[in-house]
Amino acid sequence: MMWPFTPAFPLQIWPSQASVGAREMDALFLTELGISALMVLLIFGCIFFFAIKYHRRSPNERPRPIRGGIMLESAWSGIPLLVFLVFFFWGAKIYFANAAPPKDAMQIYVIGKQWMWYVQHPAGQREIDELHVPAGRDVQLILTSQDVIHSFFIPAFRIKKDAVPGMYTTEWFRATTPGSYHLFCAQYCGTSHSHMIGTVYVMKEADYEQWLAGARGEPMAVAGGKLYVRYGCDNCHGRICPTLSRLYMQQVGLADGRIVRADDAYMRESILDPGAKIVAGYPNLMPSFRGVLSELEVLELIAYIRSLGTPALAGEGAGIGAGQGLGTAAGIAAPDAREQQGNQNATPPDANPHVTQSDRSSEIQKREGGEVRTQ
Amino acid sequence: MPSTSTYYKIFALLMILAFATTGIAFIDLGIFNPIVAMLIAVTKATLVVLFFMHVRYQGRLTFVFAIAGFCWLLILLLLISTDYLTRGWLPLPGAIPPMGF
Amino acid sequence: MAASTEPLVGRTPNYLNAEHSVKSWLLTTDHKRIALLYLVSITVMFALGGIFAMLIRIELITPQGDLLSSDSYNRAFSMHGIIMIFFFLVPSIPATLGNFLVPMMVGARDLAFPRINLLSWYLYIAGAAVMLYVMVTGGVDTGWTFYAPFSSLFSNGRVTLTVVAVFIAGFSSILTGLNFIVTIHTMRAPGMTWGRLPLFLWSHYATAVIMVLATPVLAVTMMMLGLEHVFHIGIFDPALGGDPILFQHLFWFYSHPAVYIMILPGMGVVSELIACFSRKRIFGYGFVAFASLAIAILSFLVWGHHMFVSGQSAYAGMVFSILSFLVAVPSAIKVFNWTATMYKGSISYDTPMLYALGFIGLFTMGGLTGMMLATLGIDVHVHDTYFVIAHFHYIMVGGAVMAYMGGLHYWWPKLSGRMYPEIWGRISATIIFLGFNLTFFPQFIAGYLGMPRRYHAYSPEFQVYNVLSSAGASILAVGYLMPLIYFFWSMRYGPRAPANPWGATGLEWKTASPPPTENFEQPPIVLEEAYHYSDEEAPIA
Amino acid sequence: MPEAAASPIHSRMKHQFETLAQQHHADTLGMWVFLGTEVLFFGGLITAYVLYRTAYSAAFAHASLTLDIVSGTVMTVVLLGSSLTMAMAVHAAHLGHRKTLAVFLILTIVLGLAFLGIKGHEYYQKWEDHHIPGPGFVWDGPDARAAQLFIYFYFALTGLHALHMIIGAGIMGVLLLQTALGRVRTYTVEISGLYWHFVDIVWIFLFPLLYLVDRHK
Repeated sequence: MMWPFTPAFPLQIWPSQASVGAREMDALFLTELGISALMVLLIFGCIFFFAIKYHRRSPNERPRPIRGGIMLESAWSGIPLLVFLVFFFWGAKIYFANAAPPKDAMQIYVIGKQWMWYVQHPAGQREIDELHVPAGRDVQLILTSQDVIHSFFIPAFRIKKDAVPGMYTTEWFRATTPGSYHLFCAQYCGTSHSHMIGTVYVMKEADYEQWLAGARGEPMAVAGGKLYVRYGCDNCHGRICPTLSRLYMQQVGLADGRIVRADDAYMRESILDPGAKIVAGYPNLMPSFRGVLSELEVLELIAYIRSLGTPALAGEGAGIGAGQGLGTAAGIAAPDAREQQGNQNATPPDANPHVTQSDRSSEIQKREGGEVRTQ
Repeated sequence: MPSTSTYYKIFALLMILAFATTGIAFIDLGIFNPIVAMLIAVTKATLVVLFFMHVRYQGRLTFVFAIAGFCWLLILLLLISTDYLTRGWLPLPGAIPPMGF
Repeated sequence: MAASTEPLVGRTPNYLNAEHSVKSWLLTTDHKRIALLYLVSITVMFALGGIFAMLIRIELITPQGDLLSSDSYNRAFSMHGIIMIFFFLVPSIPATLGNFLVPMMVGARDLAFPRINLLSWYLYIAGAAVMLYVMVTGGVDTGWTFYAPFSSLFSNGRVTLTVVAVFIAGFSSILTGLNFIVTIHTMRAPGMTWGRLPLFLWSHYATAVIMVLATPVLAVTMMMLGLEHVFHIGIFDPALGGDPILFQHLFWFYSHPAVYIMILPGMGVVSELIACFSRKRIFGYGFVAFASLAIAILSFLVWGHHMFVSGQSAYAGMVFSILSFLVAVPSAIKVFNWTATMYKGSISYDTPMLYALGFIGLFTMGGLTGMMLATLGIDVHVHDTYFVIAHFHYIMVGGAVMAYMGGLHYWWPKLSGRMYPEIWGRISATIIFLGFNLTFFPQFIAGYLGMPRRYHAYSPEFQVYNVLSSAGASILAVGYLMPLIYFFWSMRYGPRAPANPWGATGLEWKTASPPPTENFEQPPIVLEEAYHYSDEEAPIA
Repeated sequence: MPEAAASPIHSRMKHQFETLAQQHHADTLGMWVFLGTEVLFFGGLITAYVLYRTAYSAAFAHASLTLDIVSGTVMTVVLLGSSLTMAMAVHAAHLGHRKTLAVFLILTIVLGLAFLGIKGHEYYQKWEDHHIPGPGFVWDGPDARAAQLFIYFYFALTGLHALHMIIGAGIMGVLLLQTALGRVRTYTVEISGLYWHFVDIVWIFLFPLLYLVDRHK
């Protein structure tokens, strides 16, 4: 009988380090490992030493009790606490760097589905259980799930993020070393959870360009434009419903007086639950597309709306109605007047990154988006 | 033990507060509507706990046990809102969950 | 019990021989008998959970997943988790040793509510029966964490009944906690002030607080989940506007404190063992006592560290991370004080002490890896990998189960009136320690390499560590079987135990082994502090 | 009063206690600990409700308007009244006035049942209006999904509360029986009273949370 155990030598004891973040995390981990090893040695050493040195020699021994000293107690609570604080700040620094992707990162959409990873590049390339990325560039993944919670885990990059149904989460990395790496689903998701795995290919820039050229597919904005026509969205939008032109990242005044930013989450909600946030001055006419559109189609529609442009004069004041409290009248209700009114309000502090970022992505997609509109 | 007249007085107070809470709900106080409603509810609950449930007439231990549950509920509410209140804070293009507020 | 104390066929009347009918056991309100009922039932559940663990370990010897189907594997680890957590670890020390000892240590005849104590056991049995029914009718595949929307809308296992079982078992745990709190508050013997309470009682008090205040949240969450599973209407389904992450918040609001329900009683046991076998008062008694309460309170503030990659806000992650570091401080205080207690002690290596020393070492390792998991940046990588599995097994098995075994050996003479064979005890303690480390240490490495948990098939480079782990698990199983055998043996053939075989302090040792039904011949009066092994006093350290 | 000479009915001391005072202390404390558990039992659900209400404030406000504020207020008054009668019953038990105790127990039960009756009528209205969460849910407002969540919480919270009311009424019934048989014990009444007041307090919070979300609109 064949013994199925064929260990891979040399034995792997450390995961490959293939991203900038991986190096930073390993440094922190090694530090904590070192301190922990010292602590374990100290405790085990004391136990062994005391156990031998103070071994009971006669059954009638009565050692004198020692009351604890406040100094000693403070020392061994205070010193660990200080060490912990250092670890906390160090860890938080890495975590926040991890949580906020650079503004100019290239974006790739990932949809988890029992039991596969569907990867969609904005320019149209589609992959299943594979992810091709260039080395040396920041890549942001935008994750969602079609059914249950999954988790997109690339050990070589030391990143992991849950893909949660009904919301978009994100993670990013800058791969350093070309090669192929594991991709796992880390959140238990049912029967074939352990088969929801794949490969991440980190490629040299030139190879990546070649791959891009070879992989076929329709750009997301184009696909979204087709959906837009197929579902008859153009019958109403721009006529009796708010226009979608230059809507992306616009401040929108709602019927109930609130003001929201037309980001991806807002668009997703407005497609699936149109009644949830109604634009001021418009009737609640739109049917829900929940169950009609797949997660991918929603993303494509959002990509299409992005390709229709972001607010003009974005740098100075993207927000119409923002900060007005009663911003309904000046909001999206009067889109044609937007350019003139655009700079009347201060920009919200966090508006700029969005605008810059989405300007870039709309640049990529402008060509194809334009074609769709003329169909 | 309180006398019966104390009970009647407390009951009258509770009645006033009950009608007050309904009445105030029809006045537009903006964000203060739920706050006022909750303050009145806490007042009513305190009256019931102190007088009807005799906490006022018992030792400190009973008092601690009476409020422990509410304190723990506050922990739950407070820490859970650290998530929901801050979900939209980080400017993440395309990654803002719908449940944040 | 006013009647004669005359020897009855060479034996004094005690709680074991007071009555013999089945009814006298099943309807007993004697806390000692209920403790034994619990002991038998949780041992059965431990064995069941262990069988599932062995299935998992055998499956994982090869990477291909060729022994069990994916679905069976998922059911195996789910049943292992649910049975071990809700039906073994949560009731383990409190419901057996705690039930037996809390009244005796405070110097009372029974718990404050003996009938509620019996009800708690029946609730446990009802929950366990439902769980067994689930097991024989196909099992459940949600994992013990029941994450929505998988468990509520997608799972094909018996979710509803499992949720009912956990709900019922939760109430059993609440009633135990309620009984402990009231007993420790109101039934202490004259002279038993809070400052004289054995640390076992301090830690059980802290445990009871968690049981009473955390478990109801689990109960209501399970209820919501069950309703959502049955009617497909609920509050966690994103398609209906719900937030699946809310389930995780509510679930961990119970389940993180629940970790301390499992470990705090173990800390109490270890405090007793270290003091007894070093013949010394616990170093920094007050600090250890208050560390228990601090852990109980802080444990409620840290649940979000299970959710660093879940989509929870990064700011919430920061709050939960720093609070998690804070809860590590009282645990560290305990470890240092136990170690310091041994300094200039009179140390003997009886079996319970071996378990206690093993506990300190393994708990230290579990705690330090917990510190790594509380670090935001590191958790992102190791979350949901075998690193986490190894970490919590170091706490749960290396901590809680080691303490449970140590406590069982220490108080076995009191429970049964017989001594176990000391040499076999030491051998099995050593085997368990070695087997445990061989089982779980390789999982740290596999986890850091990136092997995700709950994987039925895995990548071949992890195989070395899985083979080591499975080998260790079989050694561990032998280690656990040995006490089972010699405890049974000792009930009939073991030498009779004196009232105080270890020369320990504490009220439970001042009465006969096994104790009479009323615990004490005379209501005890306490005149000295806990762990009063010597009248002399050394200068303050 | 004809029964002025009566004395409080003492509990039989259970074997595990040394004194009656110790037993009473333990019983009272036990009930308070149990109520602490109950606070978090409702608390988990209320937390979820508060979060969703903040997330879907407009829809929840709208859905809340479909609840009948008159019946809500009446229920509050009825329940507060039952708290008063309960307090009076405990008072009578301490004085050993058996007849007064019986009368107040009956009043408490009647008020409790009245509350449940109104609640039942509300549920029936919801059934008539097809406001039952599930496939048959009909909603003419803008955000049916969030409205359904609100109605779900309405049923979950008030249903759980009504369950506690039914248990409470059952306990009162047993007490009444014991009073009639002359076997009622003062501390049993006192502790049952704590439970009854607690159920009342839950409603004190549920009423503004559910019925008064945004009435002024």
